[in-house]
Amino acid sequence: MIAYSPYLILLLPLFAAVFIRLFLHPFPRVSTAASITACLLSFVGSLLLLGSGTPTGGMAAPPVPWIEFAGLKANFGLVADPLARMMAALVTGVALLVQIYSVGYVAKDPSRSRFFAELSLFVFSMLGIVFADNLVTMFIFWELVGLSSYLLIGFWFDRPAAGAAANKAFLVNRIGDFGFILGILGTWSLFGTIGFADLPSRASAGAAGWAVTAVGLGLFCGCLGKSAQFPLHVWLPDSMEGPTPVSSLLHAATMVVAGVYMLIRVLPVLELSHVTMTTIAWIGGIMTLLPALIACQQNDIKRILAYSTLSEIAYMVMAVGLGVTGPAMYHLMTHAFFKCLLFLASGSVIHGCHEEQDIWRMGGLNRRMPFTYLVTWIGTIALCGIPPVSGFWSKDEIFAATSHHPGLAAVSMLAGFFTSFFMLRMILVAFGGNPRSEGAKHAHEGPPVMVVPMLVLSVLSLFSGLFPVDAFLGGGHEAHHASWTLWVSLLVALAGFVPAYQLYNGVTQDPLSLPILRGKFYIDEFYQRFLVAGQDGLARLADAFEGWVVRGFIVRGSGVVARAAGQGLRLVQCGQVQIYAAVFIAGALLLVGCLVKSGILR
Amino acid sequence: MILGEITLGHYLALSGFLFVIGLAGVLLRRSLLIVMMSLELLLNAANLALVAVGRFQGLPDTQVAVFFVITVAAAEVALGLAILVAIFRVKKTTAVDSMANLRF
Amino acid sequence: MEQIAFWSLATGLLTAATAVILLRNPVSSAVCLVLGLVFQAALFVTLEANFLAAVQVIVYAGAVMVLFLFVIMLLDVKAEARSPLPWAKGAGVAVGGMVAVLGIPRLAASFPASHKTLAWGEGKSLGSAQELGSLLFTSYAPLFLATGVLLLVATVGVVVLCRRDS
Amino acid sequence: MSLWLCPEVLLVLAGVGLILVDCLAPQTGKKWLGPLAVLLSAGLLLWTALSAGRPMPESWSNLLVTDGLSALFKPFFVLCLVTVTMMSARYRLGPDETVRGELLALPFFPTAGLCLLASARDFLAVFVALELVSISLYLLTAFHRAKPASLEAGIKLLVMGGLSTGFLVLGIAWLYAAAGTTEFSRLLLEQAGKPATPALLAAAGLILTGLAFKVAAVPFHAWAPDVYEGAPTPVTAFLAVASKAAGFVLLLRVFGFGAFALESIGQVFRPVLLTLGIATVTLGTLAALPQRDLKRLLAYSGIAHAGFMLLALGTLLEGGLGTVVAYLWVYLLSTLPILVFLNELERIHGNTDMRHLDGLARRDPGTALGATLCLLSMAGLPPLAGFSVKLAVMSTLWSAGEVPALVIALVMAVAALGFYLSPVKSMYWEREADSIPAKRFPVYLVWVLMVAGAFNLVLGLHPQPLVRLAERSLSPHPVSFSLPQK
Repeated sequence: MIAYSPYLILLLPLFAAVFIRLFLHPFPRVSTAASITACLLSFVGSLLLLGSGTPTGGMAAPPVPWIEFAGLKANFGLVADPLARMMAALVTGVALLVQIYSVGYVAKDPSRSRFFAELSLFVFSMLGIVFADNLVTMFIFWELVGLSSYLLIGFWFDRPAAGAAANKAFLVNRIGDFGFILGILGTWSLFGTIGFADLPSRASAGAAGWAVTAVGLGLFCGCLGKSAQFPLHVWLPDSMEGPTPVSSLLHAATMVVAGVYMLIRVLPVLELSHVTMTTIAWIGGIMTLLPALIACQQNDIKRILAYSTLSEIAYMVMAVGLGVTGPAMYHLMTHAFFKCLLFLASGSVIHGCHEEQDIWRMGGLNRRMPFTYLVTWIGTIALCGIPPVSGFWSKDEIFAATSHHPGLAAVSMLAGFFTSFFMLRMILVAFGGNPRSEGAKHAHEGPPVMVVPMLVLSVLSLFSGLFPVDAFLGGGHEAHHASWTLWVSLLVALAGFVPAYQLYNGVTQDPLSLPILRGKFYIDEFYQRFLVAGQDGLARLADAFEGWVVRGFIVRGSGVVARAAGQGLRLVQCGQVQIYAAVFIAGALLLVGCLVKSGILR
Repeated sequence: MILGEITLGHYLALSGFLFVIGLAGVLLRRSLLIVMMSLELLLNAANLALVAVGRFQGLPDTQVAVFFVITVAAAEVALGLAILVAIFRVKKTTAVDSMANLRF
Repeated sequence: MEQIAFWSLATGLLTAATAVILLRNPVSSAVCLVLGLVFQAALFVTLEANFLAAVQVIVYAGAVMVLFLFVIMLLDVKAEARSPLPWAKGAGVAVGGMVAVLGIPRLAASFPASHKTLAWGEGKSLGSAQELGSLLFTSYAPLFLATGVLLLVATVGVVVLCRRDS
Repeated sequence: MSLWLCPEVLLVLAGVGLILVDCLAPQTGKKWLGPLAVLLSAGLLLWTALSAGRPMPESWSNLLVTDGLSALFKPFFVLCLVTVTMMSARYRLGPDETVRGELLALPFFPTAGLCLLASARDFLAVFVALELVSISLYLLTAFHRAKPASLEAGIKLLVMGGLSTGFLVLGIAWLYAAAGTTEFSRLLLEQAGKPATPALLAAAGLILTGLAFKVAAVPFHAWAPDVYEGAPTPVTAFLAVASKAAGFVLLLRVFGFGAFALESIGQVFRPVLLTLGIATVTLGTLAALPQRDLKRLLAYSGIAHAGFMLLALGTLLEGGLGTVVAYLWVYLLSTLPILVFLNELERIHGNTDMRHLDGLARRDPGTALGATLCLLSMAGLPPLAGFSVKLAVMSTLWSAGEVPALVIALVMAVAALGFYLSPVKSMYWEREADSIPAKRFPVYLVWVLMVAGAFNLVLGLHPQPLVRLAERSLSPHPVSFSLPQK
């Protein structure tokens, strides 16, 4: 009976989504209740599953045969090993809190039913990734997650920016998925399996070589897209156009870490190639620093948090690249709690200030929203890795893993410095000083449904560092704490607060102006200017997609090629039947000529 | 070879030249009527090859094939001319250039 | 004898065909096509396909060409204006002509039986109406039926496309 | 099976019967002609499906064969016919609501031709059946003679079709010259073990030209967009689905396990087919991106799909052949409903420009959802059926070791998303136009689209039936006759 429980946990949110979409659409209150109930049941199920079963055992739900095609066999099976169980509990738990919070956040929106249906669909897709026992199944849910996030980011589809952001997110993810599917096919052909259960044993028998490297990098591409790592990171900050609970759920706690989760699943393949692992570690390392720098000059409260998310995920990616999955999972968990908390707090601020997102138009909120102020501090301390709060423990383990890689240690610790800097900047500007806008003057705390989830999350942020992740995943809890990294990283992180306090305490406008950081290193502009010049931006999906394909794969100037191809086609497809005939005849002659020639040659 | 006995090769070459002339007609003429006559030339070239092959290889089937080709050609011409008449009623011309409104 | 027949008929056929695609006046083109078809029928005779030669003259030269001429008259098509040959087309024709002149004889010679010669009279039995008829109504009966349907479709089609609306 | 029970014969009889009824029925009774035609074709579909595996009359067996492939695709073609008659009954030729009886009756004849094609085992039979189809389609394309675009499309199809017929017949003549026979199994037996001569390859190349024209493979594709756009929409459906599928059935039979399924020929043709496939998928995708007319968009999308199928076919592996069969069914399930939808769209708006879709999701959510499912399936998004078959194409290419082709196919599969999503975007994201037409879509449309969408979804989640279809269609043949399996 318990063996089938993953199916139940997985399908409940789907039922909720379908049911709402088909029957409950006109009744937002019932829809809300249905969605939350489904999520609650899933969460309870996940907790039961978490509690049962052995810590090390690979428990799998009985598979259902799914596809058997030209030698490619895939079962629709679910895996419930400790990793999946932990992740499932995390996803459903955070989703439950976010859904409860959303009740308050979208209380006045007329299309609440659609919102909850889409949230449920998202939870279903995400659980699918978690429980997938092979790469193809995972890929399908991977795409579903892409689709549901597309829907959720574009929830307010009458805002053009939301539509554009949704498109951008979807398109960039497709580029990553392209690499991912290549990686899947490669895995299958190299090791003859796409099941996670067989992968370690097959991979250990496999030989290293360029093919393995290519496959590993292909799989990593999937992670680049979904976890928004360089150079595919551009979608995540834009996706903040969606409702804040969505940002919180998708872009902090669950969807973006799917890439990390996937990397951990395919680690046996990645580990075969030193090049792959080094690439992953370094992309992770650099991505800890880059967004942290950008965040120092952002003014939109959600974008600041979004960039910090990029940085934190990069820590996990780096950890995977260093081969330490325990700390990666550990940080994934703690990050889910404190980042979700920070996002919900920012949502509370935005809600309280009447849809104001610019921190320079806030101010003085520490008196009007003391609870939000408090939980923001808790989240910040956790994020910056100040002991004894959760983030410290998980970050410390990652820093410890870098102790033999001075370069990585340097960039990631520097990132810690800037993280402290921009977080304190955000708090000082948004909460300190005097109100700088009408919205901020009339700010108020949200209703209890919004407060309670934040309370729960702050408790989790404070104490989740105690959860024995390593032990649960079957690894030994090693004592790294004697390492030099502990002290250095802590010192650097604390040092980040000093200049922030110096610069931003009580100011009304930004004393610093660094255009390169404000312009996010001009990466978006780079894409925009060099690769889709002349295109109609992202407004028209077709055009944009052409551009994106170009950007992703055919490096540069291919926009020109695509347009030239269009022009060439226009010349051929001119409506003159005789031109068609000429093309036909030329093709036929070429074909027959080639055939005859190859016939004579042999 | 050229002035010796007439071989299958001669007939096939003749049919090939006829085919090429037909292709040139399809490509070069602006009147749809002549284009259709050129299509007839293509089929005739193929017919010639069929009959010649049948005779030199001793295959009666090729002549049956020619029979079918002639039928098909007749039907094609009839229908093509009917479409041309209908076009002429609308556009008062049968020039190929007038038929370029559907395009990229 | 056979050589003379083949070469003269071949020259006639190719000349007539060239005239079809070169002459400006559609009526002259059609007449040249008739001429070409008759030459081809004569070539069928040199290949001892007498029945097909008759069919060629009756169906093609007779019926199809009359249809062409009829339509030309009906539509009162004028001679095409002489237009200068654009360089691209000219080059295409030149290259195509070269390829054809060089390539076709070689290709024709590459067929397994292409050097085969036959004395007059050896293929006689192949082309008889009797032989053709028996093949057509036995082995190829389904295809014969299908061509019947094809002609039916063509008939209906011509009526549909050309009848006046009531 | 007796001659009179063959689907081909019944189709012809039904067509003749409908023409007679149209001529003889009084003017008031004409409105029943549409339902009658639909009923008749549906009955024929039932019969064709039931009698699919039964052999043809004995005396026909030298030309026509009954095997898994023909048993699977005769119902396919008749299913297309049912849809086409349904669309024809709803197609408006003029401002008044008259239905022309011929438009209902005529599609029966090319369908008979397609059924013959599915069984043909001799190139002469292929030629005659193909011409029956082609000539009927010239007529049907030009059928809407009051519309200049329809006539233009008709004459274009006729000229290009005539050209391809010329190549095909010349190819058959050369095949006689090179091999002495046009019968598939004799060709196989006599040529087995011999090296392929240039003459045989040239003949096969010319025949391939004729077939590539049928499936609109680049560079023999140029007619397709113009003709699809100009032809009456039911005819477009017939061309896009049935006629294209027939081309692939022939390619499968000829290169997969029929006439040219020899290692000596396959070695030469493999790169040729793959090159055709690459060119087709690339051009189809790139050209589709800027299109705004939905029928034209579908034409290029059809070209791109043909490219994917050619790539699968070009591997000449068992898996590739099966993939083509499955792909064709998924293509039918996703493209045909969209064409039914376009037929109704054209009825309301007079054309099929994409802007008519703006805001459709709010006016008519059911229709929009069904159309979206079909479009997404065409785009190859999981978990819809289109994804499974595209994945199968990719995995076939991978196992054949054709990595460059695989990469191009993947890039194009991704790029194709652009044009499949733009109608979806129109429906869900765009503001509605100022003047919303008063006319609504008929109820049946929602059902057609939803059922098709559901099929796409179910077959995507559970593609085993497709696999079984593919296996069964290839079952009695020594697949990949003598090509070594990788």
